[in-house]
Amino acid sequence: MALDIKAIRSDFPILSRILPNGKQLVYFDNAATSQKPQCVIDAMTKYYEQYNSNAHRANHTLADEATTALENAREKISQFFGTTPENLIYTSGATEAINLVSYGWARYNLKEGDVIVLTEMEHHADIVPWQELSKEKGIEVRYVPINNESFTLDMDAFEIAIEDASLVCVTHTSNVLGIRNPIEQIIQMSKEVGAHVLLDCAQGAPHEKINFNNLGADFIAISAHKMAGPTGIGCLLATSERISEMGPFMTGGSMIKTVTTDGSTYQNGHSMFETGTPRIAEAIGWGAAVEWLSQFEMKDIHNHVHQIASWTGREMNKIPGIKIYGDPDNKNSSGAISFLHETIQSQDLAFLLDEGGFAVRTGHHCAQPLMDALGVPSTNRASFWIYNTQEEAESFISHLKFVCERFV
Amino acid sequence: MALDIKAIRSDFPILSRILPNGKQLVYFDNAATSQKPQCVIDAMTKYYEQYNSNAHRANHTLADEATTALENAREKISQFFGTTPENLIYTSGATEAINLVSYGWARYNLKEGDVIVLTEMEHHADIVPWQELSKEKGIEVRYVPINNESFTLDMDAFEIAIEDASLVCVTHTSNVLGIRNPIEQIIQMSKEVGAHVLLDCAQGAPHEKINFNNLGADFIAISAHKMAGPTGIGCLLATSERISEMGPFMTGGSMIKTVTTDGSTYQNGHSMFETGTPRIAEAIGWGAAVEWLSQFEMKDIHNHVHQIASWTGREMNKIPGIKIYGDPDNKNSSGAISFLHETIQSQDLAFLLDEGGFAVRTGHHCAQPLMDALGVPSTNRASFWIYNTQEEAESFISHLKFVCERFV
Amino acid sequence: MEDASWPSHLDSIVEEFRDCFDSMERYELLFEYAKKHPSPLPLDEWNEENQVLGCQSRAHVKCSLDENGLFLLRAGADAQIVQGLMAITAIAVNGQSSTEVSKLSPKYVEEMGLKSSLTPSRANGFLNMFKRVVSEAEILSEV
Amino acid sequence: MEDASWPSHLDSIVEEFRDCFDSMERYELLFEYAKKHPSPLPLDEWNEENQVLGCQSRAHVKCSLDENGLFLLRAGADAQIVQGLMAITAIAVNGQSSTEVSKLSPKYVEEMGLKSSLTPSRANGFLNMFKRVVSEAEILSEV
Ligand SMILES: Cc1ncc(COP(=O)(O)O)c(C=O)c1O
Ligand SMILES: Cc1ncc(COP(=O)(O)O)c(C=O)c1O
Repeated sequence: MALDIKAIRSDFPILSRILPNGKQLVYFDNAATSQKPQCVIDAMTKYYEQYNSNAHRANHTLADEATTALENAREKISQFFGTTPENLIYTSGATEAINLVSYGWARYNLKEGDVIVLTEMEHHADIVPWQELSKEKGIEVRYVPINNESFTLDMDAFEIAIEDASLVCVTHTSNVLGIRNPIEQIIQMSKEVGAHVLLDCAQGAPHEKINFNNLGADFIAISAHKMAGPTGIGCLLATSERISEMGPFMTGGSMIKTVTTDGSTYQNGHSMFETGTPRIAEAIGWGAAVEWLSQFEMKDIHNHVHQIASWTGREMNKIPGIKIYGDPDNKNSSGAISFLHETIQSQDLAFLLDEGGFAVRTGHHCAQPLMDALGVPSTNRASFWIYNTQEEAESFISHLKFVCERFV
Repeated sequence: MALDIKAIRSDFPILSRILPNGKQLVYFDNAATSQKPQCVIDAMTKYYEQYNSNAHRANHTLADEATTALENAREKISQFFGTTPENLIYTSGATEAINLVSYGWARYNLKEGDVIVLTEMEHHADIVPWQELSKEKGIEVRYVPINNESFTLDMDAFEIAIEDASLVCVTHTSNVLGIRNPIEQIIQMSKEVGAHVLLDCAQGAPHEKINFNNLGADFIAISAHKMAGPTGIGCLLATSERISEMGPFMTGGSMIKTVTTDGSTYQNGHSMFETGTPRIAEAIGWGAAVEWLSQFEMKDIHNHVHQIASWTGREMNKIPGIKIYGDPDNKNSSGAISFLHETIQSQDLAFLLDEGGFAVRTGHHCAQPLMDALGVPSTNRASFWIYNTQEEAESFISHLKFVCERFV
Repeated sequence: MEDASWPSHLDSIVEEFRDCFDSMERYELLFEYAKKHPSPLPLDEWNEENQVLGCQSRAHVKCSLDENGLFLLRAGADAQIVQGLMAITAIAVNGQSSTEVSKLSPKYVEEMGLKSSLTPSRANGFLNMFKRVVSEAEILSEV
Repeated sequence: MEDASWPSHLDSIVEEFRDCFDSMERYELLFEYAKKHPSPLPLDEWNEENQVLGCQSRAHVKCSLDENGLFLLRAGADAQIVQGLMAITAIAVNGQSSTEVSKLSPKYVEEMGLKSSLTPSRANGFLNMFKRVVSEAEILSEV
């Protein structure tokens, strides 16, 4: 079903922003963070204005309301991801979710000589925690290369790499290339060799319905802020089996059963990993975001983004000097288009686009090993989401053409 | 200077809340979390409505605005705490701040047989991380007892406990008793024996101006949500010397200098400990909160709270059956009053107070070792802040009297 | 009370609560019921097995069949509000068949004007106790 | 330009930028200045020591005194916008006394209509380069 983009845009106050230079904002930096609909902002404001209170052990009305809202959010969010509240652990984002797997699961379950398989297209969040663990415990880390023509994972190399692996950590979708990995196949192949799978769905979740229970991955890391939710929250989805193998990570209040000066006992299940005052407003905001998203089919969002991205990619390819890294025409691509101009340096190009009101990201995108594999220091990246329009893409292309003609 | 409480109250939309039972809210659960003034809520709303963007490596206008706001907040908050941005590490709250000291400093600098000194009145957040470290590294944890008459730390026992200690972790102010510890003396004594000091200022920061550079502590943990700021953010203040001794804790984007498949190098200083997308809205909200608080002298806030608390404590002592744990008449007390009725069970009492519109907390307050020391399973706790009034205290006392007469 | 979802012998109690002048009076009445619990569980029978988790205060529930094969709920809680609710629940279920008990809804609590005891996040734990009673009744009815 | 905080020989350049029709024309002009940098730092002299940190792209600055003991700024950056700004800065400072250079403010950049290059959080790093020039001038003036 076609989305009513005009109505959707009216939910996002920021989209009518006029920049200081007088230009209308065109927001093409969605892979970095998405904008938030009014209902998400309002849900948090309402919490702070009407029932802000610390949650849990609720013996007064406000605490009861806050706790109920917090738990309802967990219910909604876990349901959105095709699982139950027991399998969702709130974190500050995908980065903390991956660190939680590293500290709370791998640290207790992997030993010297075990193998963790990553890919060259991982975000630093899915690389550095494993390098640290590798140093600490003598675990081997392997990187599956990408094919520099198709920008896809080398699945033959993948097959070899996972042979004796304990854990396979793969990004669902590359934040740089927009390439969606064959995660179903990756999970199946990994399971066949007895390896557990962690999917980094920071980029996947805003573009595709993630059904945790159906996918069969052991862990999934997600950030709220890339999918219409607020900053400061995300989650780790984990199977009950893996949760039962986990040990404490951050400790303190709430995650305990008993504390004495002789020692402490901990809550079971996901509660063991959530300590301190919860991210109450953030959880409520994220709950509102998944509710807002639930109005739509993720497929429709994907199709909409794909249309804009594939058109934009094709037009960009016609501009002399522009090279695209990725395959925006691929119907599975998230629509993130990384590109470079052969003579206009990426940062200069970013400035010249910004002058036109176009917000694109520029840099290594926290994926330096991928930059190394591509042989470039950085890229410009335009990325689209539900509220972007064909008209925005057209004005982007015409501005980009203009810049490329004038500044070579 | 006397505060204009009426004007202050008008900054807090929640204070005019009428509860479902028709009663006007009287919020006496400030030690759990404070309410937020409109300007804090507005600052976050404005961020989301006008310039939401991922921060750092800013090459477009929105990212520039968001980054500038984020850094301005860090500047304001660190200044409020008498230190510089380089000495402030954002965390999700005091709990994560203490875990950061445990993982990022103690893990790299303490060894088997080293001694950590805690007190019996610590919050679980300042106990469990040390128990875990103790198990992992064979570190000895000692608990300084409290005097059950005065409810203060046994400083003679403290002196003995710290003799060969490496780290002394003490709460600035007890969340249960309201007792403020002699932190200046504690720091001095600890320094004399060569021990480092971590202060848990979750309760201290809302009641007293914390000047990190003057105090001489090595680490200070703070939560924003207890001092007019939003949920989901707090910080660790750390001296440059201690920061230079720290190693990585959570890893991923932003905290790195270079990442290759062969290994990574990290940022220096506080940047090494902040990874992933920052808590942007939260930092901006907290910045607005300290700006709001800066209108007042913390001394005036303390005096105001002290007046209400000491009056309330004296009146409660007159009610037959009520016993107070703490010393609200002490001019240093934070004003948190823990109490129990000899026959009305604490949870029943909480319900009966809630029926009157009074929000008080009930339970072990994440301080089970203190409960053990006091010989009680839980307490009721009323805690006050800047916007509470003598009238609220009076209506609380009259409702409490009524309940105690009727339900014995 | 047409659509009553509780045993009719509770009607007069529900009525009694509804007629209370205000919530304070209602709680007073509840405290009285707590004192006259028809089948309290004595302290020395409180153990880990019959403890209801998720309650902030201690609460214990023991369900069995009496000599006539009918349901018998014995309960003990240190909070009087919880104990009062359990007393009324005992009045509701004692002497009923397990099958009937397994179908009981906690609607009478709402009708009594004590709805706030039913929100799941309230730490008073009555809802957990109630759920335990119903699920034990289910098990007993299958025997 | 009464209150000018830059050497008067920059006036015509500032004027030239101010007269631009729009920001695109201004950037075009800046690219031209980048190409005709009076004292560029050749690539083979780029090293860690003269690299300016905090820039997203690479940028290098080398300050020294010329044979007359006057200031000489040589700079290289892979971003043309940064290199253009450095070219104009070189025009401003070359041949001045170090003491004068150490007092320079980046106001001319603002006046040229390129204020957005001056926000500290912008990753383009011009501000970092400018600060480095001023602090090296301070050191050189003390020799
Ligand atoms: C003394 C003390 N320390 C630590 C904490 C933990 O703070 P947070 O839950 O915000 O991490 C609290 C608050 O609950 C506290 O009162
Ligand atoms: C693929 C991928 N993984 C992980 C992350 C880290 O997410 P966050 O910064 O929200 O923790 C990001 C986003 O920056 C990402 O794109």
